[in-house]
Amino acid sequence: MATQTTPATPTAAKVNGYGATSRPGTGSTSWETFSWYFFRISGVGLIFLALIHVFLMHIANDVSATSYSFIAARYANPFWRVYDLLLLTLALLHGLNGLRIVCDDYIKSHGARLAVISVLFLIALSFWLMGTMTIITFQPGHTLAQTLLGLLHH
Amino acid sequence: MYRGQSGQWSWLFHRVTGLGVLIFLLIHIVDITLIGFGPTVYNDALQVFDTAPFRIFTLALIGALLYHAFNGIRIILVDFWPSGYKYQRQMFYTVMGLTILCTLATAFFILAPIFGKCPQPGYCSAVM
Amino acid sequence: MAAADGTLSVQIKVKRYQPEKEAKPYWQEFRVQVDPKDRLLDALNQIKWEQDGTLTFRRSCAHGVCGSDAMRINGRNRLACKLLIEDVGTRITVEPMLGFPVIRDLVVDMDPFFAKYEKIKPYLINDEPEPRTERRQSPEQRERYDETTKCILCGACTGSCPSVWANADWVGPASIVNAHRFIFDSRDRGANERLQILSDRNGVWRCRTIFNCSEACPRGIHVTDAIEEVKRAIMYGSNAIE
Amino acid sequence: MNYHKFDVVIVGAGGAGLMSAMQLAHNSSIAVISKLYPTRSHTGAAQGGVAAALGNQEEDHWKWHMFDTVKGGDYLTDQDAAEILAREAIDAVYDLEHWGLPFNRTPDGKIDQRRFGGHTRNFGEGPVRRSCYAADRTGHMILQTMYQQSVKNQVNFFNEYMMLDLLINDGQACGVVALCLRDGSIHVFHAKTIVLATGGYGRAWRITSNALACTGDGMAVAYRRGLPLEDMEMYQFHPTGLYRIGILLSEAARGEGAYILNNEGERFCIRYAPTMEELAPRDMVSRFIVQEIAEGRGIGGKDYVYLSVAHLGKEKIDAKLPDITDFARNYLNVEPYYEPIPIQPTAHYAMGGIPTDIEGRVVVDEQNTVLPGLYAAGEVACVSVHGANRLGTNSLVDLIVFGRRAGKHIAAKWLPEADFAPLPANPDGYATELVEGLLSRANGKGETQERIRQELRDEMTEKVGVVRSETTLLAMQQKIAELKERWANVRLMDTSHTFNTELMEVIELGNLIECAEATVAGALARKESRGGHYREDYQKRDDANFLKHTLAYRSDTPGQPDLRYKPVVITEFQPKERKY
Ligand SMILES: Cc1cc2nc3c(=O)[nH]c(=O)nc-3n(C[C@H](O)[C@H](O)[C@H](O)COP(=O)(O)OP(=O)(O)OC[C@H]3O[C@@H](n4cnc5c(N)ncnc54)[C@H](O)[C@@H]3O)c2cc1C
Ligand code: HEM
Ligand code: SF4
Ligand code: F3S
Ligand code: FES
Repeated sequence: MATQTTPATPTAAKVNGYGATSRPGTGSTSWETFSWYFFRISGVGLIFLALIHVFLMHIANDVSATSYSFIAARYANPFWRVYDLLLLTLALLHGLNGLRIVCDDYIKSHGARLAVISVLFLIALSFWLMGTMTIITFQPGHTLAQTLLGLLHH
Repeated sequence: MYRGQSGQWSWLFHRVTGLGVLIFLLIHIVDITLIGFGPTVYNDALQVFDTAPFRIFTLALIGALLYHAFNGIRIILVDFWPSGYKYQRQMFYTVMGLTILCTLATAFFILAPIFGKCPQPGYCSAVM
Repeated sequence: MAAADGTLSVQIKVKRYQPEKEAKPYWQEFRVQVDPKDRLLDALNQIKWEQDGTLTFRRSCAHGVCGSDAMRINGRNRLACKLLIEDVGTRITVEPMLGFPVIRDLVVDMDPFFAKYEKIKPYLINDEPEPRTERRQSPEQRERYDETTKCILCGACTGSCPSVWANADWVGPASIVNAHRFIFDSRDRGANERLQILSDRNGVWRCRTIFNCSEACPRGIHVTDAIEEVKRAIMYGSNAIE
Repeated sequence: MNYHKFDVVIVGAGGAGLMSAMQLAHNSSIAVISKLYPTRSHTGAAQGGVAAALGNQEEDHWKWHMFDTVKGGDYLTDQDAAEILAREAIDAVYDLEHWGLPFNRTPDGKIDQRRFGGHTRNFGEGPVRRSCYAADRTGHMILQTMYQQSVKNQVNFFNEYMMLDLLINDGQACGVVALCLRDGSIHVFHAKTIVLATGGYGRAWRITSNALACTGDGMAVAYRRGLPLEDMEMYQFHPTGLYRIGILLSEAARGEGAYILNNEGERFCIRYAPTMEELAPRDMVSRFIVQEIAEGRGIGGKDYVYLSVAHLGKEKIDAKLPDITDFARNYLNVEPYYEPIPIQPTAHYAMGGIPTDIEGRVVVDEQNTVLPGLYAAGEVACVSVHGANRLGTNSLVDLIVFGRRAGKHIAAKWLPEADFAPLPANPDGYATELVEGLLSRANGKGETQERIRQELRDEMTEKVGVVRSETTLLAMQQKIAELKERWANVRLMDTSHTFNTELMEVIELGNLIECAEATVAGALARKESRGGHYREDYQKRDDANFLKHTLAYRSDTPGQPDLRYKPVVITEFQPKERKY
């Protein structure tokens, strides 16, 4: 910017910028703004989570090796449980949020959109519960039922 | 069909790959849940992934995920890097290049067992 | 095929819609003999004047500054008056823009487009007392929003955007370009109101950086960039604006 | 028939129409009718700038501006109007700035100004920086800014409504009749006040810088209703239109030092105007070009010459003349860095039009009797501030100054005392008959519009172009009588009521013929050369006989309107020979 000489009039003061009160910050709090942000943040997270996951499960090891015992060995380390839980959560939220956007685009009727999006929410919740249960409760040598029963005994 | 250029294609692929990966994710959650039914159920179920069609399917999934991930970075760059929009086309080509490259590399590992080869030491199943 | 006098025989295929005659759109082919340096608009006029007076399209300035004749030419939104025959070839397909209701042939209803434009308060907002002479603005501040002042509201960007086709309620790129023009004007005080409007469901976030808009804009406005700047203004607040 | 009632109906949404709307938006019921969406109006095409003696760059005074306007108009300018133009331009430009117009700026944040042909310091001493501009799209920015303000003020727009008729009853204007293009319906707008702001009629010529919509509708409608048209023979041809298509290459090119060359590569302007060379006034340079072409020195023996900017260097071309290079590249595939640009004079601006007083009120005779309720502003009007030749950048000033004045006068003086005059019986009679008549002739036998259009444009270019003479004008007068008759029997191909643009074009063509009629008659009677009107057979200006305004009234004889004359208002500057 060309160097400004001292403003001669109050109007000239505007040349350099805005009056102190004229343009307050605009941080918007709307849901769509958040959703948009969330895509980016979860996306960045997923690059690491999903790609490392894929690398480990399909390249470093072949699928044929992904047996019960392999999982048991892996889940002996709680780190992988946390890892998988994070991956599951972010991928589900990111992916279903994506599906929500797609529905928002193509479903014209307000009612139908609401219905579909509610269903999506339910799907997200049940799949998340399903996955979480497996990740948290998996105990080598025990079936899910046994583990749950065991939990009840305690 | 509107004759859009790289941007339109990148968006379409991004959407399709995102939805594709999502479907796989849902299936995947179901199949890992099987582990709660004991080793036999799980190991038997997982056998299908070791078949040729499922290996190809897996490769497609990984290709899709790779594209979606790389293009996701491209989108994020366009959003946050003020000059990003100028290079969107070049970035799209880079994304495509990287996707193809990485998918080919992955293909080697994933498809080799179909031909009885086993790049990863020690883990390969004896029978297809 | 160039004729002896240098003219070309050109085939123009037009997607026609004549609501008083036919309920459905249909294709019709015309053949005209034109100079390669004629505009596509000249060729359309020639058809209208010499062959078929019912061929309907809008036009006025004939040199790309009024925004009347945005239409889909060989699959892309362009202004018929900015396109020379020699640059589009001898087989040309012309359709109305997507994403707008069609009134007749190539004429689309622009009212919803202008209604969406009005939604983003496209006028200078500043209640401070007016100085006797001009409000001051440095050349750099002026430059900040120069590009988006070029918009002629032709709708080519909006009609090229898949997000718009999917969702007619979305404000679309043209409105955001015009919001940008004011948000980044140092004299304006309405940025907050506009950013508020643009951060909701039908605001900027529906733009999925598809770039068709930027490629379509006959004024060479980097539409996607303008939209991204508005997104960043919502994210970072006034810092991004200055 | 659909009926609407408003205090004020403004016809035309270009710079002039919207500027008057702005004065009225707050306090009365107004409607703006436009046959185009407002932002499509031709004001958007103006590039150069808008003149106002702000003195931001160097000393300037509105009186100097007034002098330049009078002299530029070859002393046919009404000097009371020129004074107002020059004085009020300043405030009007500030108004635009306050509404947000993005003018280019000086380093200290004021409106930047640049030079333009004919604008001088201290009564002709040298060029002055007077033209306020917004890059190379000043008109576009004016139009956009005013439309934005109209949105803000929630002005009622009737877009794509074409005015067909003007209603006058009890000696007062009381309404207009318009065709809604969308569905072909006829609408009567009953009003206390009508403002005509429908722009020019450049489309009467083949090579023109004007939009296809510039068909003189307002002039023709008024003319048919018995109102006079003033100084129609004063039509400006801009010397540098792109060859064949007429798109304007701004005067800025020559300002920056561009050459005009003939087929021998000669800068022939030097031969005609040794001191001003290419920068002689528009009317003169156009004449030089026509002369060269007539003497066989057009390029390749054809009807064009070259404008060359190559010697200016890429840098200067890019910095100063981006629009010109764009047009040349886009439309002629010429690369101005290396190649000369084919140009020819292009029909550009109507100095004449519907006569008004300095408040924008339409006047109907030599005594300047006002027709109550009717106003006109912009290119459609003749105040007469441009006299026989308009200076560059003075038209935009005309729009904003007289558009504003008309609006203010209506709000402050006219509306408080005005009442609705009753509509005449059968108000839509003429319009309905016109439309239904044309539609009913569809599909029958007979001529379609095209030949008539072409003959009008070609013959006007040939016979009523830059240079005229008794012979050409007489021939054209006959031609017009013939075209009128043929037009009356024209056949449409399109019978539809939905967006029937053929119907619109045929009506426009009829309007162009009316305008051409007044132009030719005025030119034929004016046996002198002055400003834009150059007669081969009377090459000198003749103040003794023709320092007066022509008023053409439509008569029953096609091609031959009744002519009357009224004096020029001279307040300060006595006519002198126009030398630059
Ligand atoms: C290429 C070019 C460049 C120019 N550059 C400059 C310049 O740099 N500086 C300068 O001062 N001047 C310039 N001029 C001249 C100036 O732009 C025009 O004279 C001026 O814009 C006319 O404005 P207006 O408001 O009178 O009419 P317009 O802007 O032509 O508007 C006419 C309006 O009337 C409406 N209308 C017309 N007929 C009807 C009808 N029958 N019913 C309903 N509505 C109707 C139209 O829809 C439109 O809204 C230039 C002109 C051209 C052609
Ligand atoms: C690997 C890293 C990933 C990154 C960097 C990433 C990035 C992104 C980004 C930035 C978007 C927003 C696109 C936009 O706003 O235009 C997005 C959308 C989407 N993502 Fe991902 N994502 C990743 C993984 C995933 C996964 C694992 C899934 C599936 C479960 C997924 C499914 C989707 C879907 C369905 C959309 C919506 C597509 C659309 O709106 O067109 N993404 N992704
Ligand atoms: S941004 Fe460009 S394409 Fe969009 S309306 Fe404006 S001028 Fe037309
Ligand atoms: S095409 Fe559409 S999605 Fe955004 S970048 Fe352009 S507005
Ligand atoms: S006719 Fe004006 S933009 Fe094409």
